[in-house]
Amino acid sequence: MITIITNKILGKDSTSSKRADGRASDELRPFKIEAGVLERADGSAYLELGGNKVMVAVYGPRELHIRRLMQPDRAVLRCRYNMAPFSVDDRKRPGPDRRSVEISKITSEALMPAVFLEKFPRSTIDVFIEVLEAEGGTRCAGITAASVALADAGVPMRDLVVACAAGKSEGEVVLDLSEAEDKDGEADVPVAIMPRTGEVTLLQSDGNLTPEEFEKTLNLAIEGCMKLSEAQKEAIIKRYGD
Amino acid sequence: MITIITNKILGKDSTSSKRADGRASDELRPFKIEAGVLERADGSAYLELGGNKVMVAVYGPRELHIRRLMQPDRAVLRCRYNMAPFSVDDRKRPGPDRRSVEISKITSEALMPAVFLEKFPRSTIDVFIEVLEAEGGTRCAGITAASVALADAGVPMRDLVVACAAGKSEGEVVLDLSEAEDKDGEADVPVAIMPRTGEVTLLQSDGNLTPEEFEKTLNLAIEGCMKLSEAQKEAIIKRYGD
Amino acid sequence: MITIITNKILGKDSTSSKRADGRASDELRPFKIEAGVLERADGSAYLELGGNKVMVAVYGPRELHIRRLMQPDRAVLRCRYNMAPFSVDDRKRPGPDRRSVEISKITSEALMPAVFLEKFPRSTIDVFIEVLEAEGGTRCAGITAASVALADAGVPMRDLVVACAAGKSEGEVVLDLSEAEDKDGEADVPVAIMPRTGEVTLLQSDGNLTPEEFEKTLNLAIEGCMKLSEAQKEAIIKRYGD
Amino acid sequence: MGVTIIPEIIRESLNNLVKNGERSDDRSFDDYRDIYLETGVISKAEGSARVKIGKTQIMVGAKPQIGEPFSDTPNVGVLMTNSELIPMASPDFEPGPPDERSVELARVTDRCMREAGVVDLEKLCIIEGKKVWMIFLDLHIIDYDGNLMDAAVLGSMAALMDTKIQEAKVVDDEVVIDPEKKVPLPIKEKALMCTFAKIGGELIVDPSLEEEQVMDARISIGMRADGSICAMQKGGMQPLTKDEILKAVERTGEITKKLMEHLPQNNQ
Amino acid sequence: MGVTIIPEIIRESLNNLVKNGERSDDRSFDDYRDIYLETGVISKAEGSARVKIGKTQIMVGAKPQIGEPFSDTPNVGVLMTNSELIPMASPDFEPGPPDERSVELARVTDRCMREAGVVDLEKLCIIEGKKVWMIFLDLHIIDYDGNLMDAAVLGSMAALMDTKIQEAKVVDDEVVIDPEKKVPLPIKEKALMCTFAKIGGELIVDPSLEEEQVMDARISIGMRADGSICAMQKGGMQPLTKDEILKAVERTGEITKKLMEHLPQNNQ
Amino acid sequence: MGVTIIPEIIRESLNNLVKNGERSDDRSFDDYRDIYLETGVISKAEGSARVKIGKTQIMVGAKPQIGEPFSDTPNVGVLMTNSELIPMASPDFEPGPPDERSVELARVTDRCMREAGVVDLEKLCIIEGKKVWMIFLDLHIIDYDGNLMDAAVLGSMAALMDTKIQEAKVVDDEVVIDPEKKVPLPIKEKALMCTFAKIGGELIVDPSLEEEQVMDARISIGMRADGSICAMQKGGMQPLTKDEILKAVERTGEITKKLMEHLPQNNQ
Repeated sequence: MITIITNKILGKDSTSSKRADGRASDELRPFKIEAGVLERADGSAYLELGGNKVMVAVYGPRELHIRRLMQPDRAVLRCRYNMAPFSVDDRKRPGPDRRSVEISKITSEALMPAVFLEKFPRSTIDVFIEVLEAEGGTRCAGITAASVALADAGVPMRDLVVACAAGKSEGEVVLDLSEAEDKDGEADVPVAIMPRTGEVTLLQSDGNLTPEEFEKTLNLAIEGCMKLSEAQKEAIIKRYGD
Repeated sequence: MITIITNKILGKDSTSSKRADGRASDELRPFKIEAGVLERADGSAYLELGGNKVMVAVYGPRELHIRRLMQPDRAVLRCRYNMAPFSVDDRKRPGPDRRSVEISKITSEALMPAVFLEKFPRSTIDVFIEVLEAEGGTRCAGITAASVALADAGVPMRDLVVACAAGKSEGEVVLDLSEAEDKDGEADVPVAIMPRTGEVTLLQSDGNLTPEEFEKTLNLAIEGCMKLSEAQKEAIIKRYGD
Repeated sequence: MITIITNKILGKDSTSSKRADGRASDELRPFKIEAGVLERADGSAYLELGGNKVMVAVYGPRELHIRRLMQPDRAVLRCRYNMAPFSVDDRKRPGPDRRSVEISKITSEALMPAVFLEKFPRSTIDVFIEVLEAEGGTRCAGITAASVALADAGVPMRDLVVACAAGKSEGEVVLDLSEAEDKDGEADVPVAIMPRTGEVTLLQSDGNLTPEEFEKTLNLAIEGCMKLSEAQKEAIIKRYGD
Repeated sequence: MGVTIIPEIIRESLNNLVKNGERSDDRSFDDYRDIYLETGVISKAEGSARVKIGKTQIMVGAKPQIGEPFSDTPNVGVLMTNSELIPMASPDFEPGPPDERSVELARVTDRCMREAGVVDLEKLCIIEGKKVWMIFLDLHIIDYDGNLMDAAVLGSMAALMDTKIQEAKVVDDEVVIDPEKKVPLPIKEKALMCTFAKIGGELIVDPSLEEEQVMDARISIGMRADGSICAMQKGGMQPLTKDEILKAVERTGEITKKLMEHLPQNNQ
Repeated sequence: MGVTIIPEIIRESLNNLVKNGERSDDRSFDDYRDIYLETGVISKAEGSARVKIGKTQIMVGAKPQIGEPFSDTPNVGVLMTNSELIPMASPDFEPGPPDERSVELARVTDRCMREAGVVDLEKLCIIEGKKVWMIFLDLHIIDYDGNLMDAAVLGSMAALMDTKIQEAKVVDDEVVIDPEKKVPLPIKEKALMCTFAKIGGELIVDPSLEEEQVMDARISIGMRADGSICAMQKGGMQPLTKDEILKAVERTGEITKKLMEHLPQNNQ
Repeated sequence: MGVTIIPEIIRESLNNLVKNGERSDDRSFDDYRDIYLETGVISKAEGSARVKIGKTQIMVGAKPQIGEPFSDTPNVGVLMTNSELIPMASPDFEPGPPDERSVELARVTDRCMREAGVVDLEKLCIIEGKKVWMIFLDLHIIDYDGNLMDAAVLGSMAALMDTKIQEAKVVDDEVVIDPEKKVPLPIKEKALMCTFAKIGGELIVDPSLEEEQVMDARISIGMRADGSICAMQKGGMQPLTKDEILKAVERTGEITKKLMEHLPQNNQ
């Protein structure tokens, strides 16, 4: 019932300059994705990427009780990104802070374009992202896992949104910054795409990049997305057979 | 209109070892119970037990405005246990804390079995317990007073729930721990019963007891309940005549 | 569209003792009032008085969504007095504090008598007062500006409520205390009136005054109100022509 | 907080009574309801009072605490007044943080005490700029039948007069508390509050809840023993004339004198 | 939190099963569901555990922090337990501050650990009256299928046994931390909790969510390895008899012994 | 915050306009609405600006305060950005703590200023590890007609350039402030933001509220005077293509250059 996909064979064709953790500049950290890991949720997924551990539960489409949020012609997609108190070095106080409020908002916008919301007017689809351990790149990890959880819940979608960051560290454009690279790095660009069309559903940039560097970074992030996309699909296939 | 019951004659047959305040091990602190002490409330009661001063108001059965709390087949019984800022040595900040949230919950569960909730579907009965001064044992004092206030409000009940704690202090099982005894004591066991059947509606244990000690403590607490039960009934009789 | 009224000619007939800022005892600080300064609001006004800068927006009469506030026979008039974080020497933390809650309440009561609330049952008129810079006397400045904003919104009114404080500083009864005078002063008496009848809709007194001093202070505050009242009317006339 | 709808017939009846010089409980316009005042009612509070005006009942507790002075008044202690309209007191009060009525009650009480100079706050300074006594005054409204303002000020005044604080000495720049030695809070002035409701064109003192619910306006006047006005607060949805205000001030002088008799003689 | 309405037919069916000595998942009255326990699951937490009892799943993390002791226990460290019924775990849980169920869970777990003396808190004192270790124990409920109490205590016990803290030395009255040297948290006792639901007149251990929803009452008993009772909490809308309580205590002795086998052998 | 329903007919009309190369207010795709910028508007704020883009209006105030640095950057001052979508600005804004739109606005503005290195934060260190200047930047939105992001960054940039802080010296390890001597905040870089809305398949700059309400997606690009990208944030319910993003970056270079002309020439 629980499927595990690892990427031991990924990154093998990269021989460019090494990073602190020995990765090539276009190499993802080791990862695995599992679908259907929780019992109560309508859909769920678990993702590990480097030191990140992210659990996602999906409930819905279900009735929306808060009338003022209701949309007459489509479902509302609500995301809640939350960090467990023990997920970071210094214990995080429970409850939403400004960072998690912003990430919840952009996560919701990143997933929305792929979901057939118009099929479920006046209802809600709730995505709960719990970061159990954080090591850089949790917002992308959350989005990637959330797509799998949405699929696991049987929510009809145009595509499986997938997210990955690229950035600039020690003067070089690199894929999937680790926590250490992000902290000392020059820039971080989280990107989410719908892989079928390549369209971008999440894009942020934090740090300084020339337009040329930005283009390179964006391209690299999209490459990373494409790799993770394969693993997403395998996780779903393993869960439901083909 | 206001009745005062004291227990000067209680505890007279106890000659066992003395405690810091001179009580026998099975002796309650001095207490008094009054019914009908407030004007606006539908029912009310005031209880002093040692240094504890507890006021209770009951409103209801009345309309419940919060739809999601409504029960189609019975009334909801809501309790709010609250300490006045001046009731303790170090001023308590106003508003609920975790302790009062838990006590409110178990107080509500302690009273519910005795109330004919099924007679008032879709409505609420609200019990407001205000600790004006605290000296150990306020949760039991609150429950005991709340029953009298419910009766004063004319709420139909199977029985008058009554509560009392026993515990272990300086190696001995004793009744109704004072604040000082509770602080240095080995265990505290608050108990509420319905005296007609002896059934237990509240039970907590905090501290270490062998199963034998626990049984002795439980029995002693129930004895204490029975003594207080008489005073409850007298308070109501004095208020309404017989 | 935006009209500016200044009081350069006011206070000219006062030759009594000078104050720290050179004003006569019955002299207002320089002021200007503008109507119709915001685009989105149904009505708005801007007022400067000495170092005070106050902006007011009015929305309504509009539908009231909070059922329990609804009045079957009249509109509700809700005021929110708020200070911008940068309006005072030490940055003010955003959000309501006890002072602004009280001022919001009495501002609402000061304006209500003048508004034909009974014409708009079950609806709300919302008055938002933002203190952009504070230099003593902001509650009166807010009320004076709010009346102009209500008129600008076309809310039907019996009269234009106007407010001004007088007080006691260095033993003398003076009009319109500045921040410095208020801080070291002996008393401050904010007053709002409906100028047509002279009736008082807001009255507070803070400090010690003999009954005689109080009467003198009240009279002086009412005089100040009458001066400001002229400027209110001119602001509205300039906005809408006559 | 719910909105209480008063039937028009009650409004009319109370207005007519007043127009005929009467009140529903047979009081004259300048009469308070029965006043009950007891101090020292809470042993754990350094000062306390239970006050009843008619069926309105408030418990007041004073608790001192050592803290830092405000930076602009480094040698002055602090008086903090807080009020809770707890849901016990009325079917209309709800649990939660203080609402605007509760905030107004606490702030008017606080201003009345502070501006009158009731407590000699300079004597509460322990180390200038660093340590002062802060007195927390908590108003716990347990039965609400109108005129909370006057009851709150009366109870606060009595609780402050009842308050004893520990002697704090400074030894080597450290504060040393002697829990055995307690001294009365330094009381410098006495002040009380007198509230009028405007009904049927008249001002009547100490409005009951019923009267408050139909009143056009309210005026509360804080007055010191020496007859000076230390606080004032108008309330309600209708205006008052200047004459009404000045007459209320005048009447307050007489009424407050009688009200003062309810206070304990002195604080020892 | 929404109110879940249980059809009368399910209630009746589960009651009848128990009356016939059966349960819907074929367990005996004293059987736990499958238990899965893994420690060290969160690298960034100094101690952690993932516990499953049947389909109920909790992540527990322990994080030490240096802080001030409580003034009445100046030479004793602090254990703080917090619980979050996050909306991931159940369609009935909602975002927001902990509700009363969550508070009860945290407080009962906390009492059970503290009163049993699981952690030798005196060894967590660094400088008397000034610096002690505070251990924050966070219960993250991610899948809710009944009996959170026993899962919370089991997971907490395991997480505490898994916890390593840095060595803190005092040099010239300053605390110096050696991040390289980590020592296990001083574990003095072992305690677990055993919860019974009353259904059909019987007490059955480890109620599933379905059973919890129809139970009349609940009793949770915390017990140390030496058989002494360190915590107890009754819940639910119906009473228990004294006999039922005493029998539950008796059965807890046996059941806890077996439950203890799930704990790691020792904390190294 | 309420949900505003836009009639389908408006959506269609605005889309068709853009498809024909037009906008409802006759601007070209790369045109801003009229921009008004004034600094020094609040005397009590150490730096302030009033900015209008069309009918959108924001007041920005900067207030310095001495505080402790973050433990991981002990020799660096702090810039804190806060935003309030006060109900004055729009019938859709409600009182209360900042909602997600407000938080996003503050955080994007903050990142744009911080990552661009607008303020030389190292010069704001007073005593390493102990005392630094913290600059509180407060965005007070008073009239909302679309494109808050660009207005917020423009106003923030201007307010920071307007800011003067007191000279802080260290004498005997104590911070001494000279309230007479004020020095301009050390400004190292200039950065602005340029926001595009995607409507009718095209990207148009500086969307009005009307345009925002019908847009498919939004992209905001922060750029320094040297043309480097310091911040970016996509928004909206629809995706963007890579080409659209890269073209937006290209156009931002040109547009920002013109936008920079609105800033004061130098700060002091």
